[in-house]
Amino acid sequence: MGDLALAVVVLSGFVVALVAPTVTRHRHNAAGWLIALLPLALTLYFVAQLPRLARGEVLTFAAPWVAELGLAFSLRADGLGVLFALLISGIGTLIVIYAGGYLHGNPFLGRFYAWLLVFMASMLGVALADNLIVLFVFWELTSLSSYILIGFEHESASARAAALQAMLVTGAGGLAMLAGLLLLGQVSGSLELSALLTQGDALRASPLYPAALLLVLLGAFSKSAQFPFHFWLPNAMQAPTPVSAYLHSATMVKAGVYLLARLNPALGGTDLWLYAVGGIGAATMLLGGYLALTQTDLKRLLAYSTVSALGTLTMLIGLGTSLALKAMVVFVLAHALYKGALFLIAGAVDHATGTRDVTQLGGLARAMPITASAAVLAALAMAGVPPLFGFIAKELIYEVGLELGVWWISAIVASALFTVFIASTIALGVFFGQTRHTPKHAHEAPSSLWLGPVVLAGLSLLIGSAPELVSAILIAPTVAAISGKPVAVKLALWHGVTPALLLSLATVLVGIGLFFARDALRRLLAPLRWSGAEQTYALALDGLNALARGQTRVLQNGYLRRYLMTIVLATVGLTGAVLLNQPIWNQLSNLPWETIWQDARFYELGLAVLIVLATIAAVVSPSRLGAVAALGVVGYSISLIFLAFGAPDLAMTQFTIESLSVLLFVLVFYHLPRFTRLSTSRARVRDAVIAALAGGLMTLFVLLAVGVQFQPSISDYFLENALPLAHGRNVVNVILVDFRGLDTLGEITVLGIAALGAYALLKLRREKIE
Amino acid sequence: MNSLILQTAVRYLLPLLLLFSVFVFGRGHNEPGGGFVGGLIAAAAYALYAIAYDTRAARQILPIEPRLLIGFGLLLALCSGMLGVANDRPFMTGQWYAFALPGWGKIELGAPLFFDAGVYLVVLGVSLTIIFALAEE
Amino acid sequence: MAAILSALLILVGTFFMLVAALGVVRFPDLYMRLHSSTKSATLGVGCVMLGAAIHFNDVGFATQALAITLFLLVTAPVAAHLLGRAAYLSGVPLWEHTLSDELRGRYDQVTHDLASTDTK
Amino acid sequence: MIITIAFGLLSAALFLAFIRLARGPSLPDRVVALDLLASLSVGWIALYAVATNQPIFLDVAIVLALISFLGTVGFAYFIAKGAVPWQQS
Repeated sequence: MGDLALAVVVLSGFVVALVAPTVTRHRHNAAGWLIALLPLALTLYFVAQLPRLARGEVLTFAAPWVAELGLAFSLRADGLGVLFALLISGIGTLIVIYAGGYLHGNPFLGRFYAWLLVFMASMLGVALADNLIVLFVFWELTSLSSYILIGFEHESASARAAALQAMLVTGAGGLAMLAGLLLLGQVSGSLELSALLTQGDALRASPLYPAALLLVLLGAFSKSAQFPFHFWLPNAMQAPTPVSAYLHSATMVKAGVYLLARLNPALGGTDLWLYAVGGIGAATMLLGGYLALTQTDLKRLLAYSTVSALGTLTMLIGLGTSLALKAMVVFVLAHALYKGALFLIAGAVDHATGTRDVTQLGGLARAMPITASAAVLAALAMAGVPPLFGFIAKELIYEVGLELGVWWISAIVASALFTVFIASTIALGVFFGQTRHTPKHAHEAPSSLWLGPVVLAGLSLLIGSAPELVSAILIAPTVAAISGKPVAVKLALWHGVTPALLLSLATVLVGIGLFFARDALRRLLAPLRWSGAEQTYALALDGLNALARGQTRVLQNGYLRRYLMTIVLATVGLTGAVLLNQPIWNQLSNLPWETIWQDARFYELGLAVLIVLATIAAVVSPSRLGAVAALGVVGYSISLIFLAFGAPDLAMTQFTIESLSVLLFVLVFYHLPRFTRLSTSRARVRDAVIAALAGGLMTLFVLLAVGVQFQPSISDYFLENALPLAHGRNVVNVILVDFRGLDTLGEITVLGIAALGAYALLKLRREKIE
Repeated sequence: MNSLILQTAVRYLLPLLLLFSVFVFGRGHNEPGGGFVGGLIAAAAYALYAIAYDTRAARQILPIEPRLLIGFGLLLALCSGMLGVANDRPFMTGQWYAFALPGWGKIELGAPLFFDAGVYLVVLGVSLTIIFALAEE
Repeated sequence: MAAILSALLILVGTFFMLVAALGVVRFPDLYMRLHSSTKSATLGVGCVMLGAAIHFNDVGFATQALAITLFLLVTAPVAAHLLGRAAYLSGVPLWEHTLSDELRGRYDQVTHDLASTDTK
Repeated sequence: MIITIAFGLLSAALFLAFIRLARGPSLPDRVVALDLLASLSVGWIALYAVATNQPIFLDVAIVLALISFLGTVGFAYFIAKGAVPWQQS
């Protein structure tokens, strides 16, 4: 069983989510603080586990479910898992408190908390899952909760469209990822991550590796908004700010990065991994940063910079060197802290002034001192200025860049430039400079709104100035988990004057310079907007709708004849295709044709000819009832043939069915409108061809069936056991009622349903007439 | 149709047909016949009656609503299947009870017969539901 | 003796059936065909059934054969009557050389009463 | 021997009835042909029972004799309803 506590931790979010709406209804104001107790407790639990992890222990929990399929609800918390779990529950606590203030008075706050907790629990599930399928289920749950949270203001059409877009992109990616995970499970022989990670070489060598990798990457890239799937993240800013801060910057969008980090020991190290993950990561890093330059809305600005940060993380994992992995882990933590803080500040500013447009904001420091101080700290961390933790992260990234070569370092420096520009826009632009008129008079946000940013910015400062606090117990086990082997981690604020230090100093200065030339910059870059990815998404969606409309018009056009024709043609096509590549010709030829002719009595042949003639009469007859009469003849002749081959039961049933169907035909035709226009000759030819095809196929079937010999002849079994077992001499009825009773039960149920259906339709028709 | 000759003919034919249909159903286990044919013949009898008189009259001589017949038939078929389960044998295994009837000798009654009766009722119910619905106007 | 009788009966019966079919084909109008189809076919089947009963000389099967003949004797005329009446009322013409049509003008379709004298 | 002749006659009868059904100018003619075919089938079954010495087939004949009546009555009902005024097809 392992640590039951692990399972309780993961599933507690779902339980409390059920309770959240009622709690909010009774204690509206204190709800935020009350519900925040859960994530707080989870954070403390994870912090308490850190020493055990530092010693290399791993927490596990497994509840077997379907052993044959390798399905089990199994969790595993190692360094990487706990780091993310800490991020999720820690920031979760602050977000829940923040949401209490931000959405105060909103009637749907209870539902908001419920879905926020569902998200938190499923995100914990993703971080701690050991079984691939459990990981996938939680993965899809995060997409689902993100869909509902983005579309929280369901009245606004743009929120709904953004939610749908996010859902479709991440959902489709998730589907591809499932295929990839199953392939991995197939190749490695087990669905458990712990087992899978030991099969690295087998996986890398297998022919399925490229396919599995690309499929998994599809899932990871769509979730972590990598190029070309990045467009859904800025649109997801329609969501309330706590959601943007929590899901779309700190935790959910990092699920893809987490997955890549988790699979690195198994899949990493190959050229495909380097170019796909590293390349796409670098491209997203640059694209995100570049697109952020021209944004004026505070949250979209932060969203694009998050895209760029995610690109950096993906690139670092792609590079795969132990330094790069160390840099990645440090940057994950640093980014979560400062980006989370900045988003919350953006929310507070929006809450206080009523606008998020950077060009209309300025000089808010005097009105919102605490928020301003937290903003400055967070912006400095983002820009990578010592003694903030962000500086250490950037230093490491610069060292990785320098180590790898001019191309990588120039890309990193460029994106760092963009980041500094954004940081200064937020810190300097919004809070300093001359104050401008804003829709709502700016006032200091309530305590619940500035608590989050202050804590996060404070942590950034604390860890920055004393990195050894986290390096041993948190960073080291995580890097070990990612690289698959223990790695020594020594973080320090000061490395002496190194090229990385000079570079970062220069970047900060140039970045601030860029800020002061922001208006010129925006005018220059405005025409170079690029939204190709979003257009393709829109095109794909319209194409899908058009396809659906076209297909429905063709297949469901209301004509019964058309449905019948489609069914017959499909059957003939499919079975015909299968039959044609069977050796049917020699099967047919070695049928005992001579014996068939010998014992065929002339009156049976007479009947056969009668059937053919009657069918022709039925087809040719101008009046519908004439055709019914001809069909009657066919029915009677077939019944006689049944009799001639010794099946009295069947003959009896067929005769009765024949008469009843004649009666039904008569009654139906009595109600049907007079067909003024009989079908055109072209239609009759087409119908004749279709009928001939179907008839030919059926004849082929019958002939082939005659040829098939059932080795252990079932009929002997029935013949022998009819009397002793089932006390009946009429084997046909015994089979129907006793041996194959279940089938008959099914058949009569179907009959019953069909009758009810017919009755309902007829009743409906009569009401329409009255 | 208000043809007197047909109505008198049907008044005698109906009991004959019903008797014959139960007879065909009854011996279904050993000679040709069974629930399905029996049900159809009974349905034909009632249809004939509905044509000779009208559906309202036909509904009167039928003890219960045809749709309920379907329900009863299915229920009967299911219960006869459950008999097997009652004797902790798999579902649908035939259970046979032999007992002697004074004057007729030993006869055997079994679950499959009830199942067959269920089939009889369902087939009758199905045919009549559709025929009466069609012939209603 | 019995075998010969049953064979004879079967042959006669089949012959009458053939006559019935011939009549149905050859007769000029519907109403004559009804005669041939009903009477001659029933007679044919009756004979064959009798032949079969004798052939099997078993009481049970004899009653069955008899029952079939009885059923046919009951249902065939009623069917013929219905068909003829429906055809006449829906206007199927008689043979042009028909000598007399006693029903014309005496049956009021609406009130369904049959007058004994010509009402028109 | 007798049976073969009988079947020969019967098959001929079947075809003649079919000719009327195919040619029959009006619907009632076709119904007459169908009714005749039903009776001929009863004869056919009896003949077949005798030919194969299987009296069990007579049950089928009873069913057919009773039920074929329904088909003819159904058609007559339809024609009587005036739904199909006599048409020279």
